[in-house]
Amino acid sequence: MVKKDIMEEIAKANKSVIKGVDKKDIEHWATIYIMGKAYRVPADLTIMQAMEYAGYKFIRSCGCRAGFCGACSTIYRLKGDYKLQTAMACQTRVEDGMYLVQLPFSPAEKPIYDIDTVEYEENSFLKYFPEIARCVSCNTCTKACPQDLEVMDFIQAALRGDFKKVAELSFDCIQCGLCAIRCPAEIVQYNVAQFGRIMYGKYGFKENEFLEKRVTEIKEGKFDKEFKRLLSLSGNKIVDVYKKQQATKSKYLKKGGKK
Amino acid sequence: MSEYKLIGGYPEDMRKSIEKLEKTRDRRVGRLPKGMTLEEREEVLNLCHPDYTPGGKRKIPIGVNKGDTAPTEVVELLEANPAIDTKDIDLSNIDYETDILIIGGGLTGTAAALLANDNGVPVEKILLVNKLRHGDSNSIMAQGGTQAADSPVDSPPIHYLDAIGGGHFTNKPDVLKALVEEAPIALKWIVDLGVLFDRTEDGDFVRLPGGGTSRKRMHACKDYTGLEELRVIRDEFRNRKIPVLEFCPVVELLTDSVTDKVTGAVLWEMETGDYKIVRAKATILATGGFGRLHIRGFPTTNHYGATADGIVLAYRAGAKLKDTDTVQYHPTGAAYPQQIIGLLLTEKLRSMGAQPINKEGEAFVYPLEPRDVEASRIIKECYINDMGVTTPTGMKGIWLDTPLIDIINGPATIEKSFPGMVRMFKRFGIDMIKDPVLIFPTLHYQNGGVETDPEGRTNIKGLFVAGEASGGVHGKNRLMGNSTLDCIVFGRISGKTAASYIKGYKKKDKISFRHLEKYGKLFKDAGIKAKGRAPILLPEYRGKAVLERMIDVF
Amino acid sequence: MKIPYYPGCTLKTKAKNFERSSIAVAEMLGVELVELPKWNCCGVVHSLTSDDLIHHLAPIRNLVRVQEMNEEKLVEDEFRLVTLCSMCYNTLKRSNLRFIENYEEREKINSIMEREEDYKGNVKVVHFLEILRDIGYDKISDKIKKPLDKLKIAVYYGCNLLRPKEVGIDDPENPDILETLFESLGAEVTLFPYKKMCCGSYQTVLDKESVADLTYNILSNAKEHHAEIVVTSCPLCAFNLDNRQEIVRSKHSEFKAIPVVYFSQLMALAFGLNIEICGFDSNYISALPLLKKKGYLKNK
Amino acid sequence: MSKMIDLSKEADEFLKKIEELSGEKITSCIQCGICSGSCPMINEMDLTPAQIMLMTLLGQKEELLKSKSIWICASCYTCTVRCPRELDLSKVAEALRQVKLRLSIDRIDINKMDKADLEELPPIALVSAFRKFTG
Repeated sequence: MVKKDIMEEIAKANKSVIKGVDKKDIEHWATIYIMGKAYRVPADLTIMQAMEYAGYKFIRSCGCRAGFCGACSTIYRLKGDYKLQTAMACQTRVEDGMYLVQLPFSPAEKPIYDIDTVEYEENSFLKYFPEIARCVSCNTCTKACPQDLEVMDFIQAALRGDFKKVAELSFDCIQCGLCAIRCPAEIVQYNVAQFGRIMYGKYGFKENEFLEKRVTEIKEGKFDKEFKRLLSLSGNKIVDVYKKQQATKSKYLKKGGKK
Repeated sequence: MSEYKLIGGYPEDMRKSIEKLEKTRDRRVGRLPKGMTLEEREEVLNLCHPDYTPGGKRKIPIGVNKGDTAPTEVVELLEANPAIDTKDIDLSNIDYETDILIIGGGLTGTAAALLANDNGVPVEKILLVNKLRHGDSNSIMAQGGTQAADSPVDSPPIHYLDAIGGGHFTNKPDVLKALVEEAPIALKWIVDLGVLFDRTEDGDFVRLPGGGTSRKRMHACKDYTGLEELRVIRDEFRNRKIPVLEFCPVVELLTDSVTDKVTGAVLWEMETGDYKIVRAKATILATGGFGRLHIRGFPTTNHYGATADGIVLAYRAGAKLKDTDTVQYHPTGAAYPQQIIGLLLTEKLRSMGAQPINKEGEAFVYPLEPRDVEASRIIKECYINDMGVTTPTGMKGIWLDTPLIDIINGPATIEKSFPGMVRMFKRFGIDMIKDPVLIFPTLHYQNGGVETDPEGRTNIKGLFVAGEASGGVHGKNRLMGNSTLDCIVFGRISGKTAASYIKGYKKKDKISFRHLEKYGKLFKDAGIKAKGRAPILLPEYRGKAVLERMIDVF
Repeated sequence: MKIPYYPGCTLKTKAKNFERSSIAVAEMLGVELVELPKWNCCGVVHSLTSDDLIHHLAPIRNLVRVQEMNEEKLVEDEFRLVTLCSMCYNTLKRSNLRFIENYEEREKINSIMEREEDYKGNVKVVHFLEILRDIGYDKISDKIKKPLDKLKIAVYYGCNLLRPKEVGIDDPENPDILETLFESLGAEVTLFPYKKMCCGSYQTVLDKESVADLTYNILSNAKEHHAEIVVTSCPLCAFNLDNRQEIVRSKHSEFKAIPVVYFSQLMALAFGLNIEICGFDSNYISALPLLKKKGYLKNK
Repeated sequence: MSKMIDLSKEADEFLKKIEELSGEKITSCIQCGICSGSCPMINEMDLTPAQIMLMTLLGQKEELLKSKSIWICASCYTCTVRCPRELDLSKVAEALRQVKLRLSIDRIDINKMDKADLEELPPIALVSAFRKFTG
């Protein structure tokens, strides 16, 4: 009896997240303008939730709903402010007086390269992305980045062929395209960054000896016997082996952790 | 905007609880509650796990798995009418002829396409279709890492045991063996493609433990592991110019009228409403999971399109499902603020020292129990022991003491290892470096799915399934870091299997809706009426008020 | 002495030997060139229209970095910014002068830069050759291990070191800063009437043929006056005079290649620095055969 | 008494525009020809620098914008240093280029550039060329 109540309680607490917000539960309101049209929406929602509350059903401009995929790029202005701001709709709370529109797509062709033959050298960026030489260091890209990345700095690093810096500065890029849309030099920053990261990942490190060795061992069948044994164990026997292995945990997991 | 006063993002009563937690923090460093025995685990699962507690499930009334139980939300989809009316569709007009049709463009589908190409299928004979954009998937949201037993103190058999124990010994042994054995090979593949895993100063991989692992074998890319893996293999996919269709979900499979083989699919162009017919020699289903069904009323970590399409499509075509009764609830979803409820807070936080703490500031559970056990224990603490923290919207949650991570690993570790998480909380006024964050279990993963063999084959010829849509490899519970691994390993394997399958392909099969006729008959025989339509493709979040005033103009 | 140093993109890519040898030479003379912790493209080439402020953001941002370096005590009260590349020098200096003089425009730039600290107009852009002049040629002579007395050197200025007048490091029509430097290193500096004639600059992108014609004229002029090697301070001049000899030779079969190197490379040689630091292996036309013939590489 | 040249309204506007963009008082040119004599690129040019000055003065927009010379000027500032009226011809050439570039008519198509050139050229060549040849 008690147990079933738990699940009901949980479902009740989560209702608004799952089924959409019910008007009668709302105390605080905000007025937002979606493509110029005013909507009164609950003030505690994200832009995405507010648009759904208003009656929009997304096909585009909605992906992971958690800030990872870059689908819900949004640009907006606030009342009385000339500044054009950018946001991910799923990660930004509405504000009263927000004028907004979503950017469903960022048109950009990705250059094609063969990662096995491309040269890992300073001018490689310029070979595939010559337009980066047009960067005027205006920093608009950095200001546009909803992830707060130093976009201009990684484009500048690309210009001087610094793969490591491009990779590090651009790592959190979710490829939403807001920088590329704002860039006066018409650079597609996220493609430049992708190229830089891949090259750095592929050529910036020496082969991992442990991984190489393990792959060889597997191909040579080193673990076949052990697998055969494990797969033949049934019932309690496999449970015992598992317990024994779990008991070794502390020995292998402890070291190196605490400071 | 909100009227209650917030201090560092939290209302006053939650602040008071944080103060209690801060008082106990020093004595908690380096001292963890003991891990549970298998018996204790069993007990708490039965008491509090949504899968084990009564309700929420039904028997599947028709089809291959008739009599098996599954969440009500899933069974409802299996009992639904097809999303299309077959009369609207002209099968004599084929829009795309291809060798391999891949449904779903997450890690699995993308890897499958690359391996199919590597194994001799020309790019123009592959077609990848996506419901949303190529890459919109649960893969891209994976944070914690990818398991692979590559360290000298580890081995694939050790990995095997960890996973089978975590899955309560219900995993399909041969499939699991393939997963762990291929893991280092898959890891090498993505490293060679350019994935930037976290490295130590001397260039070796950083390897972390995860819940239920007995060795450190988690390979992470900060807290953007899935994003990094996906964008790298997708870039390779794009470099090879493999054909891809976006916003074109499959709404029905096509089968040969005699052999029942899967021979293609009907696509629905979401933006134009047009249908497209694909004929394919082999079809790889990589449609992911079902988080957006909000099973048992839980919020979810999943992406917008995670609506169980794959299970529905495959089941109607006669494919056998496995372990559909188990759902993975991730122990640590965000419980506050309201805007991000349900979103994932990676297990890596606990791998690196964060502890679950109750409202009185006390630790009550070993932080790295297998996920289902950890989740159940958190639910118990909130709803049976009444030691949860209540939020202004009436949710209950447990603190995850994140500042411990910096105390244990040195300053700036959180910022460096969890930039995505820090950023997310910062957007809502919370500093997880200084303050704990509130968590509650969230619907995370479809443990079961379409049953496959170690090669990605199903009981239906021409239909291959891999990734979250498949069932068997994780049994009834999946360990952290085994999902991205599953996607990459079985994505690769299914691509390869499909490529060799079409080599022996001689006669041209027909495309038909014969499986729908058969499925329809099952309803009749069982004396039940189909309700609603499936696949649903997208969840519905428009409020009640909006839906009530909607006028159906189309 | 620590001085903020601006490298520029080409010194990190195609002209690494210029940077490496210059830093080493500076060190020998007690000067530490401290690279700006963060820098962007200098904005080359200087934008010449009156209303085009956006192209001055790049140079001004770099000048703000000098202010920051002083605030962060990376240098002590040192507002000079040293460059090696002549083009960066010209661009940074001209923008600087424009915005030092024009307060209103500077405020506009500051407001567009928004997130940056304001540029206060207190930085002075200098070329490394000016630093060398300030150190004094006597002191430079003191460091010589291998006098360059066996070499006949033509010094090439190009445009950006000298023109326009207000940014030139020397008399735009009759410069002698490079001559003096190389004479103090013991070299025989040949007459070179074309030493300040344009090499064609960025036209090399659009029209390599006509740049090759200019290269032919300039280098032939140097050779007529018996030069064996040409020195320069600009990576673009260096590219045009050095790499474009390939086209010159295809057009003029009688033309014999002549090495073109950075002034710092020969300074490093004269100071007896390691041959790797001199970086002769990365010039297009190698100077090594000449240097070997003259006995500079014996002790390797 | 000299005859006044009566410029059409368009020609006058063009002259004013170039004077504004360049910041140079073109009417003060005395047509001495030192600029043409100093120009290192003169062999490649269809209009000499002195002609450019005169034609700008006369507002001959079309001919000027069609000419090769405005693109061939390499901004070497030799004429600038030597002009007896201290006019900066490089600024005039830049203004003329800008008139065209601001209409989105680029001199160079970056997309069509040779990959081998892109690898060989120093970044500084590309940066400056794109500044001068693209808008």
